[in-house]
Amino acid sequence: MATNNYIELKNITKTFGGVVALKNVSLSICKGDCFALMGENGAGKSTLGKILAGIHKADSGETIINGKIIQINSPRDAFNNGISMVHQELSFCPDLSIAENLMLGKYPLRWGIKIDNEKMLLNAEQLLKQIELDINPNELMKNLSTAQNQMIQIANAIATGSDIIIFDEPTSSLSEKEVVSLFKLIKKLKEQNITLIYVSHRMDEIFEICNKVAVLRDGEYVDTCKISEVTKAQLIEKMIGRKIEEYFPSYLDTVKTDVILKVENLSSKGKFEDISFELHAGEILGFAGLVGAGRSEIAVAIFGLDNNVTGNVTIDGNKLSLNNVDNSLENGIVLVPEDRKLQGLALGLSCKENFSLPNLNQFSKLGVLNKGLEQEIVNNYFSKVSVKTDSVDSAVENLSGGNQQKIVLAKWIAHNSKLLIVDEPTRGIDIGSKTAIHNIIDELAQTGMGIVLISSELPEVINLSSRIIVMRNGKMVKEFTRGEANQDLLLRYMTGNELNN
Amino acid sequence: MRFDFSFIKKSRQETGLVVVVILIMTFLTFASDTIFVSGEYVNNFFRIDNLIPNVFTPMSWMAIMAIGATFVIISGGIDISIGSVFGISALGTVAVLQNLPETASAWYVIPLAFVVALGIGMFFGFINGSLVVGLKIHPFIVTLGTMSILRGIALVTITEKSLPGFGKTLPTSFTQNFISHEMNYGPFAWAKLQPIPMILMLLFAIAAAFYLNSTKWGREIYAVGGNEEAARFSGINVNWVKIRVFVLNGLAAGLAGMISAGYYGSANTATGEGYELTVIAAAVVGGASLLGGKGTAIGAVLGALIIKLIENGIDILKEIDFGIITVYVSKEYSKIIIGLAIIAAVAVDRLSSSFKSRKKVV
Amino acid sequence: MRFDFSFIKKSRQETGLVVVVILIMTFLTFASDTIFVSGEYVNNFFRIDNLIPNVFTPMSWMAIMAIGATFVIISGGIDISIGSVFGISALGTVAVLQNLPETASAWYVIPLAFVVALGIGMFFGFINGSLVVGLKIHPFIVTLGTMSILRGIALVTITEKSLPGFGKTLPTSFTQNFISHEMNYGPFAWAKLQPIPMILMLLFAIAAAFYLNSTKWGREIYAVGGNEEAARFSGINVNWVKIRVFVLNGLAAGLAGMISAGYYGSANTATGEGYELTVIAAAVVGGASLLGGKGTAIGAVLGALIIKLIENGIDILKEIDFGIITVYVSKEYSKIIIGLAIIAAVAVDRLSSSFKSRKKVV
Amino acid sequence: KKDNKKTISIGLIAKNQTNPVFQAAYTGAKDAAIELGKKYGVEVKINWQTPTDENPQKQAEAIEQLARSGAAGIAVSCSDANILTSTIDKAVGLGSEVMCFDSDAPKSKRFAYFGTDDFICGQMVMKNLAAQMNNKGNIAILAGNQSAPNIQNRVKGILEELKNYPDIKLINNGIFYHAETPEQAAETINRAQTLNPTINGWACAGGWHLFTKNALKWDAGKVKVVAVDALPPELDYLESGHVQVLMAQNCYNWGYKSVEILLDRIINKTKLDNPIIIDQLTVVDKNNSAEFRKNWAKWIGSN
Ligand SMILES: Nc1ncnc2c1ncn2[C@@H]1O[C@H](COP(=O)(O)OP(=O)(O)OP(=O)(O)O)[C@@H](O)[C@H]1O
Ligand SMILES: Nc1ncnc2c1ncn2[C@@H]1O[C@H](COP(=O)(O)OP(=O)(O)OP(=O)(O)O)[C@@H](O)[C@H]1O
Ligand SMILES: [Mg+2]
Ligand SMILES: [Mg+2]
Repeated sequence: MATNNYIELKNITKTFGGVVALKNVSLSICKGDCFALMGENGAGKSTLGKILAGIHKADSGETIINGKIIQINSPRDAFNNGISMVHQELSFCPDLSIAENLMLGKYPLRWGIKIDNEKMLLNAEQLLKQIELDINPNELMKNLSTAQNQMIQIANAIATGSDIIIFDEPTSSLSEKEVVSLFKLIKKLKEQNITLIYVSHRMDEIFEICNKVAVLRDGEYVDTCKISEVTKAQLIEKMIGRKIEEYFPSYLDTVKTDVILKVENLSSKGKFEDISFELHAGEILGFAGLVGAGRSEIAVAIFGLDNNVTGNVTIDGNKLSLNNVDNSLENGIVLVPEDRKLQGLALGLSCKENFSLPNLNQFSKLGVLNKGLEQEIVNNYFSKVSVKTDSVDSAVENLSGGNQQKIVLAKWIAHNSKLLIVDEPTRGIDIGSKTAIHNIIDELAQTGMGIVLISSELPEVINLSSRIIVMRNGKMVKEFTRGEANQDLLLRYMTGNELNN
Repeated sequence: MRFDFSFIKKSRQETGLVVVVILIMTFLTFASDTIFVSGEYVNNFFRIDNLIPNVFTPMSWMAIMAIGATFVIISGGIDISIGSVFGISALGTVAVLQNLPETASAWYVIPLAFVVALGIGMFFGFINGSLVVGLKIHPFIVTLGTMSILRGIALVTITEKSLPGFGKTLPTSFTQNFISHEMNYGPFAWAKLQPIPMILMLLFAIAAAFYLNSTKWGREIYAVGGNEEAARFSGINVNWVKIRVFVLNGLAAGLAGMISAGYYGSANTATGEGYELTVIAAAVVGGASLLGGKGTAIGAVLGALIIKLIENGIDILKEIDFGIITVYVSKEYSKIIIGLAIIAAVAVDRLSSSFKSRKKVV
Repeated sequence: MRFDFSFIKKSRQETGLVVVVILIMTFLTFASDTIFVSGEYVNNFFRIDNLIPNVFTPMSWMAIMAIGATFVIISGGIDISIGSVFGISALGTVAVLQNLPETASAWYVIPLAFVVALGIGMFFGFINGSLVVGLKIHPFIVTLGTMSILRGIALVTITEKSLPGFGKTLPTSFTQNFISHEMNYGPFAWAKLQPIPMILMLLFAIAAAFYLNSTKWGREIYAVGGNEEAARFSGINVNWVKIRVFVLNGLAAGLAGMISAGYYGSANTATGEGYELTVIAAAVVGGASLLGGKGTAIGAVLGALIIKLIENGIDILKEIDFGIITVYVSKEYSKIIIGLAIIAAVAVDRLSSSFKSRKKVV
Repeated sequence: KKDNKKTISIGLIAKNQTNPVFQAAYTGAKDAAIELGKKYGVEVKINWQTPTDENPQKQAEAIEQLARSGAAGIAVSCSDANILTSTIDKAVGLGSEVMCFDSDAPKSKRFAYFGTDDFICGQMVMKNLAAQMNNKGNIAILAGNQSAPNIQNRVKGILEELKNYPDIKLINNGIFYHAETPEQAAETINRAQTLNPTINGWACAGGWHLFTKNALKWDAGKVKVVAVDALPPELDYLESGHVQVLMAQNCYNWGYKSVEILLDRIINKTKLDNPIIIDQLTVVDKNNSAEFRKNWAKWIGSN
């Protein structure tokens, strides 16, 4: 049996300053496995991957590949040992072309110095074909959408011809269409007997493509199971150490009351066109669509940060002046933005400062802050959404993703709003936190707030929303009620295949 | 649970700076000679008639400007035109006040001085900020341009190159009776101290610290520097915050220019040349991060103090006897020592903060 | 399909700069007088004996330094010590060569000059880079410190303040026969052109353009400036790239210092003071972005050319007749004009690139 | 270690540390300290507090620092008289004897000034240039830093004297400023000459451009040049014929005489009838340049 083990990690420990990210973790992976790693936010999955990929160096422990102890001190060492990684955080050079980004650090050379541009393009084209992405490799990276970025990242990892590829939440910014291509690709890789380590919070995926799963909890190894021998509920229990009653809260069909938001003919050139819909108090309106369908742009436009937008937005009977955040905020419109690290939080500032940012007026008089009151409000809301932090004064960057997201939610909930727009509220968030956030959204709806929910996770949209609008290429294509919607139907409208079948 | 500890955490860095100040002062006290002045043997460094006139007073305008620079730096910007703004405010103040009779009333003169100096500073700060925001150009470039433009304006408009012009002088209610007022009474009458610049600096520092720490406008500056996009998505008018920090920086440079003008009773077209770099150095030594989001007013004052103490040390020390070896310090070494000090100060800060373990809460 | 269009895209910006150069030159040609020299009527601006000696030659060292600065800026850094590095390299070159006999052989003198000047430049570049990488301090601060330190070292070591020292002179094989060689033959013998600085600049620009565009070392610089994290994840040794750009920048400043020393046959402790800002301005006008990831060697040369043309223009224009009004241009306005030009150049670039619609590929 | 000789501390503050003329002054002061110290039987200490870059505020700080640490005498070359006046008065109030050299602060309570009269210097530049040009032709003025009052005074002297020569014209817009580094000065004068080929005489308020070698890119003698100061590199131009006349200031004496005047005041309590002691300029041309050059061996050669 032991001879079967292709990758063996023994007693890996890794600390960052005072934080123990991995504690004595040992794992064995066989050649050709598609090996899932699961665990809550901050469990240490990415850290483990990064140690294999040479980005972090373990404090202690050994890595054995194919029976040999190897030292991985840099990403280059990892390449040389046939290991590459698809990173969770997208990272590219925006002003360089796709081809160059794909060849970064491994340029084909002519005469040993000059970069062979032709070969670079050729290689890039082949890679793009492999991942089924039809783009000109000369295009600059900054012109790509998030999903395309993610696909390039995947291409980048397979470009090295590695024997071991680590995927760290590759689907968190992909929509169903790309996920399908990715899975096709993974199947191909499996056929080539390439060993895959697959990190994801999405249960269904794990069950679809992986054959084994290991669970980490708080940096410690918990267990490895064969996928065929485990259930979702068991896995969740291993991950969080307790049972979760229900995955999604049961939605209470509140009676429709007054219209709280009315959007008429909202358009923004190149982003979306002719959007009209209504939202009632206490209702959760879901927006489904492929990545790039224009959902986030609508949210941003309603929030008042789009300077090209035209049309009419009425909130609670008042006409909103467009492209004017102040006016939106005054009218009780708030937005939990899509990208928590870019748009949601200033990572270097404290939890409290981040929380207070849109709420400064609540505890200031003539501009002067009442810090005691601020502390009270912060504590109040942090306990309401159960943010876990030892002090509200520690920098948000020290918090796990789930807790960071809760702070973004908290800061907007505190802002006394009538309309809450949440964009990808649970992206990259573990199941425990996810359930908590779903509960919060649901409770808010019950208090009579109107909620717009944008999510690329179809189960999330379907289970939380009372109505669902499907978008494609910047246009509304279909509206479903809660009863009508199912994953298959939505997907067909999203991809434009509604007439087939 | 409810007590606000943020104060202590924020001031941890300032505590470090205070320790550095104390170390430098102790060193200078031991390293400097005992000299014989006004009939007494005293330590050449540690005596009130060295510290106040040679350290605290001339650091006043530098510290005020460093506070201004800190505003901009916290917001994630940089302003290298402050030397020129300082110069043109000082010139403007003198240009206006020199036309008043020498005996003009303080009630008229002093408010006028403030209005002119702060007005000029804020005006050019506003120009800087508007260009940064309006043209979306990196503030380094914008202020590189305005630095040159403002100096050019001073050269073109002030044909005498140095003010007050021939046969003119500033009202004494502004100079001798205000900014350069000499304390020839009280216990230190013999030392003829001129405390006003120092007092103005302290008042400004307190106001700035309050503004940054305890008002919503201050918080907004940290937010914009911490993450501009997140600030925008929190409904903050980022452009306006950016303009505001430049205006405040201009105000600081204007105030500093006015104090300098009053203290020296004059200004010229070269006044403030090269100050931008010293001022930024003071702000950075005081803990401001050029990446934005970090910095304090008190830190800026301490940064300026450290630089001034080093300069004073170079002036005072001729030779330092280390027991085994004796080092001769010449004024020529000042650039080397100050350069080393800037790097060392920031390096120490960097190292000490990387020792403070990063805590993570799950 | 397979043709590499990236070249055209990259040079789009340079095309813009060339257009600006042509516009300025056309304007100056029309705005300047016709004058009578050496028996002929010629355009005061557009003639070889103005353009080469007053524009291209004195822009040589500035352009070389701007290319060096561009390396650092592309990588996302900044270096404000280059003026000092330039000065100390020039001083070092003169300090070494002045001890050789005036008639020393070129085979010995010229290699020695290169070794000394480039060696000094690269050494201090390496120090800068190592401090930035090793202490993780913002390059602005590090080089603010070394700027002061290097100037101090020059002041302390060169007691004469100006070299060559008393009674000494540089070997003619370095000066008259190399850097300041006068072309008193050929079709332009009458103009006594001194083309060597210009030729060295062109060679350096070509080498730098090749390095940046077509070698992996060059592309690594763009990658580090574009996204440091991505570069690191791709196996690029980011620290080494950062040290490398500072070394290259030092090399450029050293080469520029050597050329200046050879051209003027001397150097002094003030040589290069304040150059850092002009050089950074040239790099930025040439399209380098202080946010990193953008910039080209040819752009830097064009940026330097634009600044030098404006300086030349200020001396040429006395009055510009716009038909309706006549504007009198006084040299006193030069600082204002140059400041405006810097901001305008970058603003035009910014606006023009925001007009090029952002394409998004779906 | 120390004998019981009385120590007199004298502060010397020049404009900057980069210009060799001030190094010569420093040498002069140190020489005077030794020679005159012996004569008076005291130990004279020279405290060199010159800022590295030109900056009147820094000079003011240095004056105050010296005065407050018991300097008996202070000699200063003022970068800006206006700014230094109040500080000089303060130092006098604190009991130091203060004098100016090279650049005066006439409204202050300094008891003496030793140096060139810049206005007269400018006039002499123009007078010599006119003689070289046979009283006719077109001239331009190289004027250095617009903010430096002594340089601008020389420019005024030049312009005043120019009125006496009706056949000499200042070209239109003919005052050329530049940053005071040798390379910038050289670049400026060459550019100006190319663009204004009618210029056949240059009245230079300083000599920065001549601190470099081969700075003047035209044939020797084609354009007449008169400049101020006679540093060794400047003398080369006299010999090559590019420059006709240099107005030499005795910068070694700035230091030497200042110490002498200060000691006389401190020890002998001498009161001056006229506080202004004008140092006569030496007119240096081809004929006496070799001789003048010898001075420099003493002024900066020894160190
Ligand atoms: N560069 C770093 N510096 C400090 N702490 C870090 C760093 N990287 C990770 N950590 C900490 O190590 C622990 C493990 O983090 P890791 O990113 O591996 O979690 P994860 O399981 O991938 O979580 P997620 O599901 O949110 O991606 C966390 O507590 C995290 O804060
Ligand atoms: N800054 C921009 N400038 C121009 N067009 C943009 C910009 N950002 C987005 N777009 C366009 O707007 C469209 C909608 O993008 P949006 O991000 O809103 O989609 P989405 O449905 O929210 O998907 P995602 O899941 O990626 O957020 C895209 O087609 C994109 O090309
Ligand atoms: Mg992770
Ligand atoms: Mg979106």
